[in-house]
Amino acid sequence: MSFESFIKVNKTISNSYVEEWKKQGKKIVGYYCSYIPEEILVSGGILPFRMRSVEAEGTSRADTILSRFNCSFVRASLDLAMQGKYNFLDGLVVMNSCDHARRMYDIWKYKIIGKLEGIEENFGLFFISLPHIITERGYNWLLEEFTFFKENLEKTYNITISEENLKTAIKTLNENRKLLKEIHKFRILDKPKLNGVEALKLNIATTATPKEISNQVLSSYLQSLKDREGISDYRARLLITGSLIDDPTFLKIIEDVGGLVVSDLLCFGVRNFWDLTPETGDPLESITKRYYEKISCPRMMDDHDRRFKFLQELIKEAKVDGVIGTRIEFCDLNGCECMLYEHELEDLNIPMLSLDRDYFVGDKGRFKTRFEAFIEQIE
Amino acid sequence: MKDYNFYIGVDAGASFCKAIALNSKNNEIKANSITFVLGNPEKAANKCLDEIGKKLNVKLKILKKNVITTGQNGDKIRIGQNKSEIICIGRGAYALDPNIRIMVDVGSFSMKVLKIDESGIIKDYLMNNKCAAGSGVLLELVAEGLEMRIDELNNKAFQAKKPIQISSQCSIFAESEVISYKNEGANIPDLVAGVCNSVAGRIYPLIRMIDKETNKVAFSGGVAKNKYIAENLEERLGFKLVKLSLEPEYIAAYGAAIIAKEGGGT
Amino acid sequence: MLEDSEIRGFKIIRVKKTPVETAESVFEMVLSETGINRDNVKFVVSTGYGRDNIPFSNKSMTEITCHGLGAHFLIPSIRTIIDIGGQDCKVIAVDRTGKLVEFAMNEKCSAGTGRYLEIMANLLHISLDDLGTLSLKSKTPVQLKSTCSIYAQAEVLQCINSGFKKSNIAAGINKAMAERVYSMSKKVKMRPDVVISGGVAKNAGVVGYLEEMIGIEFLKLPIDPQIIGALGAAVIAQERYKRK
Amino acid sequence: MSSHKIIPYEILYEAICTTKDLVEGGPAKDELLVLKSFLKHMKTVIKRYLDNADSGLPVIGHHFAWPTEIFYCFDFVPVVFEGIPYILSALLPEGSERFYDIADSFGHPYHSCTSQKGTLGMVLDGLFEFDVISTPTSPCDNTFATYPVIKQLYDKIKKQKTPFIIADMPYYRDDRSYNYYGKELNRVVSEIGQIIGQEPDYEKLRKAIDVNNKAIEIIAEINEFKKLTPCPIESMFCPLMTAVLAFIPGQPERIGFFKDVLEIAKKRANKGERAHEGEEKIRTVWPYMSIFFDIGFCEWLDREIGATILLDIFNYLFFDVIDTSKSEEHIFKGLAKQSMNYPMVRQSATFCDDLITDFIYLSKEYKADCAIFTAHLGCKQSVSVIQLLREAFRDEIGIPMLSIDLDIGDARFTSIATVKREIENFTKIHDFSKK
Repeated sequence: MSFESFIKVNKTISNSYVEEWKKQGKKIVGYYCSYIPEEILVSGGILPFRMRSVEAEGTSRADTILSRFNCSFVRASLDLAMQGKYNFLDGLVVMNSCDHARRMYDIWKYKIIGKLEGIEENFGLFFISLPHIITERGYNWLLEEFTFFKENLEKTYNITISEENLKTAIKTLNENRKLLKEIHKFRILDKPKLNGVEALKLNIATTATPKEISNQVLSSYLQSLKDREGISDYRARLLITGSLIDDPTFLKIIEDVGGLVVSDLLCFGVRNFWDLTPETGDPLESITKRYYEKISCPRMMDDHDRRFKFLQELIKEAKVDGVIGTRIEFCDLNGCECMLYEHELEDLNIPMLSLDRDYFVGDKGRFKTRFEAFIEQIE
Repeated sequence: MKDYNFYIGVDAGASFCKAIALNSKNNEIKANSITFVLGNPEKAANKCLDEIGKKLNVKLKILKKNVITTGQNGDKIRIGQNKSEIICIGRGAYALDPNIRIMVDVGSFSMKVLKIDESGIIKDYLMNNKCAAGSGVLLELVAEGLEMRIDELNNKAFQAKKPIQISSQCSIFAESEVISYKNEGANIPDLVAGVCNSVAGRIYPLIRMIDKETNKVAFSGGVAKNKYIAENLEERLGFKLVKLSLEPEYIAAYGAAIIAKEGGGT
Repeated sequence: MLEDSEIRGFKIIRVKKTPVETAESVFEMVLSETGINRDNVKFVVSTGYGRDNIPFSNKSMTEITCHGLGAHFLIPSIRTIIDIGGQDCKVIAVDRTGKLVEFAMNEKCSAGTGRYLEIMANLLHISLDDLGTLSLKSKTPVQLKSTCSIYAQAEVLQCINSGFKKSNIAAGINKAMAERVYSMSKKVKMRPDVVISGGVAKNAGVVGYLEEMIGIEFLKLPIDPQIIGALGAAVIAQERYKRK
Repeated sequence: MSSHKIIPYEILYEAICTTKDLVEGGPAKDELLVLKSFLKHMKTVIKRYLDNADSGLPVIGHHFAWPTEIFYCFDFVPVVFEGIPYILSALLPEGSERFYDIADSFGHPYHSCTSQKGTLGMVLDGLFEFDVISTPTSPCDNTFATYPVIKQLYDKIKKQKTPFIIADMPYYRDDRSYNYYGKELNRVVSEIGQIIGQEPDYEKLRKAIDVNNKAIEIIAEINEFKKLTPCPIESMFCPLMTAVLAFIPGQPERIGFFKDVLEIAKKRANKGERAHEGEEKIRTVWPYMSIFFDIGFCEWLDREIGATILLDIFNYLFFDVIDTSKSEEHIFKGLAKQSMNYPMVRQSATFCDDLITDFIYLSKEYKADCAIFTAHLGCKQSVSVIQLLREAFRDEIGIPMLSIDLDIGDARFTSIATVKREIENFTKIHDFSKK
């Protein structure tokens, strides 16, 4: 349970904690989107595991199914599954989060489960339909969906999830989020105690390890931060947003040329830990409220204003000099969101660099020049 | 008595024009030739035929009696009838080895995969209409960028110790990725091997999209001359490719010649 | 090389095996041509692709910032620089002091880069310079629809094989190139005066089409447009040294 | 209310008139009959929209996936966002390319669907005036992403806050979802009523639905004729029907057009004829949309290849008529059910099972020889299932599917020459004449 092994989790798909969990005969369920109610899985003794693509070397296997107009992150994750790297999963839960990820339900159903060695017929495949706007009717719908999801888990894995279990899970997850939020406070200091790469690694690790362990590691890490010397030799304070980033390489390019990523609006980051679940009242209702009303992803169609306001607050609080928005090719949601931010931030005289990329970092030199020029622009 | 019945297949591709002559008895190849297209496919075709005429010591007029043209520029040649490349590749492959179920053909700009049944009929095919990534042009660009000849790539790749992963999906960006690695001082064989792997990685999905099971797969077209790519493809597929008894760039021309012989014009 | 805001000398060479080797040799050449002793060089700023690995450089800056400063040094009224390099195409906006305000670079595609023209010139078996001059003779440029370089290459091959005139093909290539650059340039707020730099600036065909599309006549740089980046680096070097 | 300018409709009206003159001035009297009828009815309808906008009726900019009838509780002018760029890409010589480029230069992702990109470009060009923008949360990310952009940038140009009314469509196709969406539709109607200051008139809504009901019946009859060999209806009917569904909801011209087509089909069927001379060699189904950017493409397909487009994703309606004698609640649920099974929405806004089973069923029922899939750059959820579809066609009914990467509304992405070459190649290789 050392910090070293925890921080290493980001480099691989499986990890020692996952192996240990499997050894104990416990279940692991994968998920694609930060709208999945982790509390429900945790309360059933299941390890929620966020799907990543970090070990992928290409998309050759996945390209036998998907088109080249599909997002390279999703293709890479499918490629890993077809390679057997996700064989430790006992189930997968998919949402209508985006057009690429939602098709993983269809593709796992027809091409993976029972078709590939290691993913047998008894593999659990779940779907949650999440409204695209935030209304009271939508809330009630989602509450039903989460209830069905809970019942489905109970049936599939022959478990019972009690109200007490749910309440405990809420506490555990809130603890996790609070720790990450505390750590975030150390990022936005004038002399930040950690950089963006390290923060991302921690955030990733919490999506791939048991929450109790994550809480222990994070709290001792938090203690150690207090004595650390702050970083002062940076050229610009940056905030990163846009399409998913699950690979620190990308942030490393930015930080290697002197940019310091002090905050983010990403789903492996602020968007994932910012909001807490109410610890009173009916637990399923609290969970629904938390996920439905949390700081949203661009898939939420009527919530752009709130997101932009939140972004402005982050920029102010973290004293950000410039914003970097990255858009994975074929991602309409973040593509358009970055486009709007660019125009809106221009009106506020906040510089933004918006750039298109593939999931794979590829030619680092191309990015390096852009980041460095951006820093020179705002320096 | 001298046999004057020749059947000619001309495959005018994007970069090269290939021709093959068969005689009337069996499908024995009597002569072949290859030349650059260089802006005038008709001229290139005539040059090929000239060469064949010289080799066989036959007049051009006689050779031109039974010609089938094919390839990307086949329709620009006014000798004989034009046939689809896919049909010619299928016919050629079936004549060489009737056990082949899948032909993969990778040329300068195109990747094609076709599925052939027991009786030689083409059941299905796939080709890239929108992206050339993975076809020969990538190899050409990379060779140019690394200042070597395209046929040197193969040997270089085999010297690799740890191939570098090339992740750019577009050929031009892949080229710039390669140059940027080169500037960082990467080992050239590792780079070349990485490029070859990425080509094989592009070919592989087409094969598995058209058929999930068969292991009777053969590889043709200019890119097939690169043994490293062929071996990497074998590794991905998990079995050996069927070896053809004819140079890979001649398969379509051979198929066209057979169609000419079978009176395929009509 | 700058001395008291005067250009003392410059040199352009083809890149060698490594950026270090290239930089060393071009540095040596400038020194020997100007007859200046290496020790008298006060400050060196490197820019461009291999900027970080130059052992004799005191500082590195991106070519984007350098282009802005270089162009501003030559013509202070310049607000927009279109720079078309081998793998990249950038549009750079600067303020009254030459400082970088905003920039755009080609992301999704290499069409619109020098490499595009290089590939096309190769196909036509003409030099890059001829591509520009030949194009001026054309009244009816061929229409190249593909936005992808590779497919445009296939299209050009088709044109060649169908017997179109070289001048019309060359003009079609230059026009397509200009269209790509134009569509990218719209991402930046274009303000006059505009100048075009990089190797492509020498191609009168592309420049002409681009001026027509943007509707602004470009200023002519009084010096070889390929050295603007290096000039900007020298400007920074001079400033840095003075500040010290 | 003050009068509105809808310049894209003016452009469209001009384009319709020009095309109409061209087509009617042509030498052949009995050719392009379906197109002629289409242009006649569209001319009337677009003229009406322009007049109504002039007279100050409120303009509702809306998504194609609405049951647009719901707005017919009001007096209003509909502007269907996805329809305009595509119909203009067919009718204008330069298509809608200019508008795509405007949107691109503002930073709109190049791969986003051109149907909405074109409208965004027009908005940025200042060509529109709306009172309300309204959409369901369906069928794709383009909708979720581009609509907010259109709204935000329109607001910025007009310096106002335009009402943006959204109905949430669930992912499933079951009673629970129909009830939910029905209530959403009801909410939308009352919200829009408040904005434009009109009481919903449900009698008018019923009338509009009756018109659509009648059209649904005629379409079913037309589709029966398509089962004949040779098919008596030209391929061009398929994209034209898409346009009629989008542009002419709840109005008599909708019935008028489909009646004309039915009559044409009957006459030809009696004589055992197809729309063109020459043999019907290949019967095709298009599990996605047909091509819009080249109006002559379908004619080429019919004449040069002898291939008929029997059905594309927009031509078979998988829903029933709505009983308008029943309560409003019933009507809204019926509309919910209809629009959740509306073409494209049914096949792409939920799991892919319907897309596959629908087209397998249709291919058998209509005796298709092959399928042609237009892999539209913008449509990520559809291109994700190309291989699943291909395998279903191959393994379940033994017919091949050709898939072509293109943009159905932009001639530049993949040229029509390339599309034609691909199709020619496909038909030569598979040699469907042997069947």
